Amino acid sequence: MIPAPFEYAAPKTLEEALRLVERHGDEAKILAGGHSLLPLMKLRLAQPRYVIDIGRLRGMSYIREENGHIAIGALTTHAEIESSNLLRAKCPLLAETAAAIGDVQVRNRGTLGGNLAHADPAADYPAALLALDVEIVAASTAGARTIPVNEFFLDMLTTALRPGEILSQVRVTPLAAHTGAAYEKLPQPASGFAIVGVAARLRLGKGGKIEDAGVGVTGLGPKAFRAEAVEKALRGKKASDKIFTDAARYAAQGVEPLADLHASADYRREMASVYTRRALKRAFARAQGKA
Amino acid sequence: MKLSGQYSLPAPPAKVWALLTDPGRLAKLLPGCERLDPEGPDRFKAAVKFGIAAISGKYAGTLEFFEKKPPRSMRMRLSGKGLPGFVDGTGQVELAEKGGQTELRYSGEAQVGGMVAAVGQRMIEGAARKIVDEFFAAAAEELKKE
Amino acid sequence: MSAEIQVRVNGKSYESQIEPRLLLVHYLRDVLGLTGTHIGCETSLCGACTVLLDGKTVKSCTVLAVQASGSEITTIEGLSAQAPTNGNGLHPVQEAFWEKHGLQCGYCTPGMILASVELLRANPNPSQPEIRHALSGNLCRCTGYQHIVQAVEFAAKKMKSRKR
Amino acid sequence: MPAATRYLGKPLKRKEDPRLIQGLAHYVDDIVLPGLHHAAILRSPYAHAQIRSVDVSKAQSAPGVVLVLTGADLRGSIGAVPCAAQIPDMKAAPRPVLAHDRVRFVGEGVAVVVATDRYAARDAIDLIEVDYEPLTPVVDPEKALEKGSTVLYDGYKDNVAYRWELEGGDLKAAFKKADKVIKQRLVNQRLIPVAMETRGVVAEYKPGERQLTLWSSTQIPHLLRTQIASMLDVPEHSVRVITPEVGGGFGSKLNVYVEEALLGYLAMRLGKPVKWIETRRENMQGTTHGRDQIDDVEVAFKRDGTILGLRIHVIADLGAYYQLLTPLIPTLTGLMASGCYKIPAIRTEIIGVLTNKMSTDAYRGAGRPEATYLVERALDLVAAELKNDPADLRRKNFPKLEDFPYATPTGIIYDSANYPRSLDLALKMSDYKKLRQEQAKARKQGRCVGIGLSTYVEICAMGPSSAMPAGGWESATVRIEPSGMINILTGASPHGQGQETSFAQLGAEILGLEPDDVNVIHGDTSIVPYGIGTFGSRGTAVGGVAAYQSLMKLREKLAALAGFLLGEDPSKLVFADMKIFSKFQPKKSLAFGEVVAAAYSAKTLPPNMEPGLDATSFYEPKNFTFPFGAHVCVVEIDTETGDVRLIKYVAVDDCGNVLNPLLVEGQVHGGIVQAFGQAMLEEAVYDEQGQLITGELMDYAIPRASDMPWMETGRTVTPSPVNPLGVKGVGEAGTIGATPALANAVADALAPFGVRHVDMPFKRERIWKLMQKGSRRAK
Repeated sequence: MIPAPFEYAAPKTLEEALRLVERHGDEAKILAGGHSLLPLMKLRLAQPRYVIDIGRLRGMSYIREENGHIAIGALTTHAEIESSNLLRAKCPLLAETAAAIGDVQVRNRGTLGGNLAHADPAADYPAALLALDVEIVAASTAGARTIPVNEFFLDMLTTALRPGEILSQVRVTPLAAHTGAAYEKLPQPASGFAIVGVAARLRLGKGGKIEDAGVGVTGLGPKAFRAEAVEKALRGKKASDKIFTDAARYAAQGVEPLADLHASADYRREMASVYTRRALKRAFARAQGKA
Repeated sequence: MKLSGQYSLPAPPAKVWALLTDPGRLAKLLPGCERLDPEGPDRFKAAVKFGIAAISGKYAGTLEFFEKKPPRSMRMRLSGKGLPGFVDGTGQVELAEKGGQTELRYSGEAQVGGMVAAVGQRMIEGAARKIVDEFFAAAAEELKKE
Repeated sequence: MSAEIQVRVNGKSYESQIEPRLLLVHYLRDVLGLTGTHIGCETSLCGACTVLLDGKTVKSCTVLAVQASGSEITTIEGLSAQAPTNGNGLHPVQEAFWEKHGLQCGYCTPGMILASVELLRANPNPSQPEIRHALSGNLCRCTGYQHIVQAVEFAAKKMKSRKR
Repeated sequence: MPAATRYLGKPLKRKEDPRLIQGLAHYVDDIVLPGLHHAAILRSPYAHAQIRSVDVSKAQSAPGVVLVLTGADLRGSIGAVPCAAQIPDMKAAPRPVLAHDRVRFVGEGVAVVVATDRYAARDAIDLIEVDYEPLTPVVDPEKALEKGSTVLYDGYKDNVAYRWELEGGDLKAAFKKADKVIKQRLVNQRLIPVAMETRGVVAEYKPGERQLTLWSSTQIPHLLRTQIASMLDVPEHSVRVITPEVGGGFGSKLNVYVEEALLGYLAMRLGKPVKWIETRRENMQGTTHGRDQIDDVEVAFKRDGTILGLRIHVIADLGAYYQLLTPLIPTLTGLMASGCYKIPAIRTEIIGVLTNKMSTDAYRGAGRPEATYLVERALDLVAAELKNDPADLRRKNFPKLEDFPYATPTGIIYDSANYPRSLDLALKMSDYKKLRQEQAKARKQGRCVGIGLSTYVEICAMGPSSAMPAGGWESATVRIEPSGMINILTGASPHGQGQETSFAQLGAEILGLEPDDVNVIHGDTSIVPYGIGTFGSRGTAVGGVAAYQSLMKLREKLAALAGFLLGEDPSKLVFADMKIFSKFQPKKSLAFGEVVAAAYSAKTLPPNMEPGLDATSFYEPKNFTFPFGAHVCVVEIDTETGDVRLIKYVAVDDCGNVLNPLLVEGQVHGGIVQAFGQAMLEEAVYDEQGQLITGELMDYAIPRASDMPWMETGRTVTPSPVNPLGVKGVGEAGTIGATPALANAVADALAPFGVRHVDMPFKRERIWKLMQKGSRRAK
């Protein structure tokens, strides 16, 4: 498998990259780690005329605390997120989700930004980012804007990034006290992508009351989404196995599940409930300081 | 692959029918359509750029209408091929009037082959649905303008 | 269109003019003649093409050679220079695969060995489930994996005793 | 096997490993020749279509392109793919090297491009325009048999390739006598072999010498040479086939492929060396597939558990064309339908069907896993029906020890066995009784646990020539070089099995040397005497015996010479420690090298002795060998998702005497995991239009390290009386024994849900649906 020919540019600064992206429009594709784009190019399903390699941009790979949130640079690899002490301490869900992606080699190379911009409907990160309600920063020659993650994934392989924009950063709010989160995934046996993946975040108040809940679901439909019906069914309730089971039933509400040779729509829908419950239970245990 | 669905369009069936069978206007509404040239009665040569995001390819093919019963129903046959593979499909479109508007139902079956079929399996149906949705959304817009 | 790259592979520097679309695995194999790195699946699933890029394992079928410019690459041919050997020119992980019959047709072996090297660097004392998990990006159709798992355990022991 | 065991039976490290672990070995794609060109092949995206026209003009003028040829261009220039299987009244289904009028499966070659580099060849493929007229694809083998189905070949009235029957014993009487009959339909799904190295060919033609050399990733260099010579219509001695390192085969490289002939043709036509390396996608589409049978089984039995008869109806999906052994493979299912049981009457009917898919052919076990699967599932169905323990039911139906050699009603003779012994050991190693107790406990807790058992026999050491299309013997030459170093040249060409080591052990043992003194050469038709190949677990059991015979011939000659030089009776000489000495007067001794030197200097030879030390043998086995064993495993199913987890595996195998237990263990492990693949993960899926939708490893799952638990292996030793080494072969045993054990475990786990049988692969959704249905019924 060999990609079709293309013209290649490796800008050294973000500004330079943005100018190139602006100039070439949809004839150009942005290359970060390459683990979403290159497979498509090798299959020749994608044949961009220009490839703009942003992998060499300095200062776009970092995980740091600033202004009360954790900022993650778009070029940060899955492996860096998986092993980040800062994330493990303040937002272990992201580290856990990163560890669920592909395999060691893929995690060493694939980047957060590339993964999100590609918006594969079965990618792992989106579930966690939706559950965490993060913000995504898009840079352009006109400056940067932030996009709430809930408005970021528009459809299959389609995001709210506009032509000329480069995803530059993800901003995560550290988990509040008495909060637990977990990612549970049913992997496709060959590729490891999520048939269903559910990330759940629960904040507990006094007496085990659920004060806040965030549930992100991936793999089920054409885009990852926030399972608001599940969240609604949880908020204000006292946590229990029963409430998790009941709430999890809404995991696929309003979504027309995808179907393929690995899982029918019905099975995906059922598994969305099963995995939502599992994620909720584990998030709850963690919120209580267990597990 | 089987696809079916229904849409409400803001015009009576006669107007919808006129739109659907007018190659000039169709070409503008079909997502990615670069050319739609008549090749005979109810038969058109098409050049279309299909796809979503990074996965897209150019297809050349034909579009044919048959068993036309204006303004109620018709069948169509679509075939196209390009580097990522080929698509061969037939479909049925039915129009019904409802309060001055049109209820359109469609159903169809398509054979998708080549690279797209082998690796894009997970996405094909979603992509097809998306293209159809976009088409009818554009058609609704167009009808509103009239 | 062509691009210029500079890489250090197994301790040796190279400068090449290449097509930007040239895959790293083809660069290593066809341009540099380092054919120990194999191509198995081409979809970054099987791990046969695993090399160390700046010390980390990557699947070289899914990296453009231009992306590797400026980097340090280790392939199976250069592995033994990376660790104290027993005087037989073998890295302890290579020795362990030999000792424990961790290979049959040998095609997946270079990638499997490099993945094991990275595992042992990150986790010098892995449990069997940890080994199986860490090698899940490397497919082997011959061995049934059990002797590979034993080889990694054996290498771990060996590397510990050598450090002492 | 010789009584002394200095090296034989010892777990020696492999001699082939140092090059493999250092990246110094050479597979086909590692071969570079001056002026090397590259070929790429345009393949049909249609399962069934008429080719109206092919336009190569743009491709021809693309940069770097040297030659573009279509099927029409090649018509008449290259013979069709050979099929060695002859079944009476079989329809012909020859595959042309490139399709010229009709394509019959997705992936069939339509045109070839030769360019100066890989990338240019690939680019030019996209510039070829083919006008296809789609035809109705024939995908489902049962529908292919229906009246009115589209027919793949003009001139045939249906898609039946052949009908084959085998009956032994009085089946009518058996079914009449039976207390009960159980019927079950079993699907043995289509698999893709997925050797980690795809196929590849390099061809070079030297016009001066009129020599065509083919480097190919094959299991059968000599057969390939003969067939390629015939396809290209050149004398056999002008073709040389070399198999460099081969990255796995599993039967998929036991064939003659269109690309091998095509590359030979291109090299001759261009006078340039040409390379073609299969992409993984091409490999999934166009290298032979395995299994693909629908088996309807009826088993007749008595209330006490005695099996009386089996009636088997097989629909075998052969694909669109015949490869080398395509039609033959299903018949092995009929031959082995007795399993390791005394079943008085068996009838097997096979319908081979042509469909618009890639050909099926040998895949690890080739017909025997299907047989074992259906017999072992049948036994478990009977056990479940009678509420018998599956182990007891099996024991009841084993032939007695004194029945051996045991003749089955299917017409073959099992050489030697002790089935109860291997079963007992497997039950003991797995603590079977305790497993059953734990299972009962788990079930009470609502957990879904299953225990699976299989006792199997398989047919190896293929085989007597009377039973093999191209002969069943094997050859070996042993050459003792003047320095005393040994070369064993074997006709069997291994690809991972480790014969460079085990044959060296054999040579060292027989001649009293070190294994490092013995070198094994294989896979070059210009160097090695004609051989049949490495498949059917015959490498050691046939190839090894040929080597043994040659070694013994030279040992005899050396003994005669040493006896002459020492003045000692040759029969009293011992070969050990690199010396040849008198058993009773050890001082009468010569260094091995001295005797060898004497044979070459030829100054003092006994009368009538020829100089030199070189012996060739062709070993013809008098029968197959029949390894056997017993496997036990435990699975647990996640009741919410249907996910099946294998949690325990115990395998006891008996492959007769063993040259190197390390190698045997490796074969068993690999075999079990390949069976796990079939049971749990793998299935070649064609959609209704004949598109292969498991066309990459992104969609076709093969087992990973993390899928497997620890496997415990045990061994019993029942030497084969068939050959002097007493060996039986072990390449396929794991796969044959494990598939039914895993299937039986899953059926056992699902029994509380009212499930009697479930077809492989045990994908989560399939299991989950059955559990849903079962729970609803229970409510």
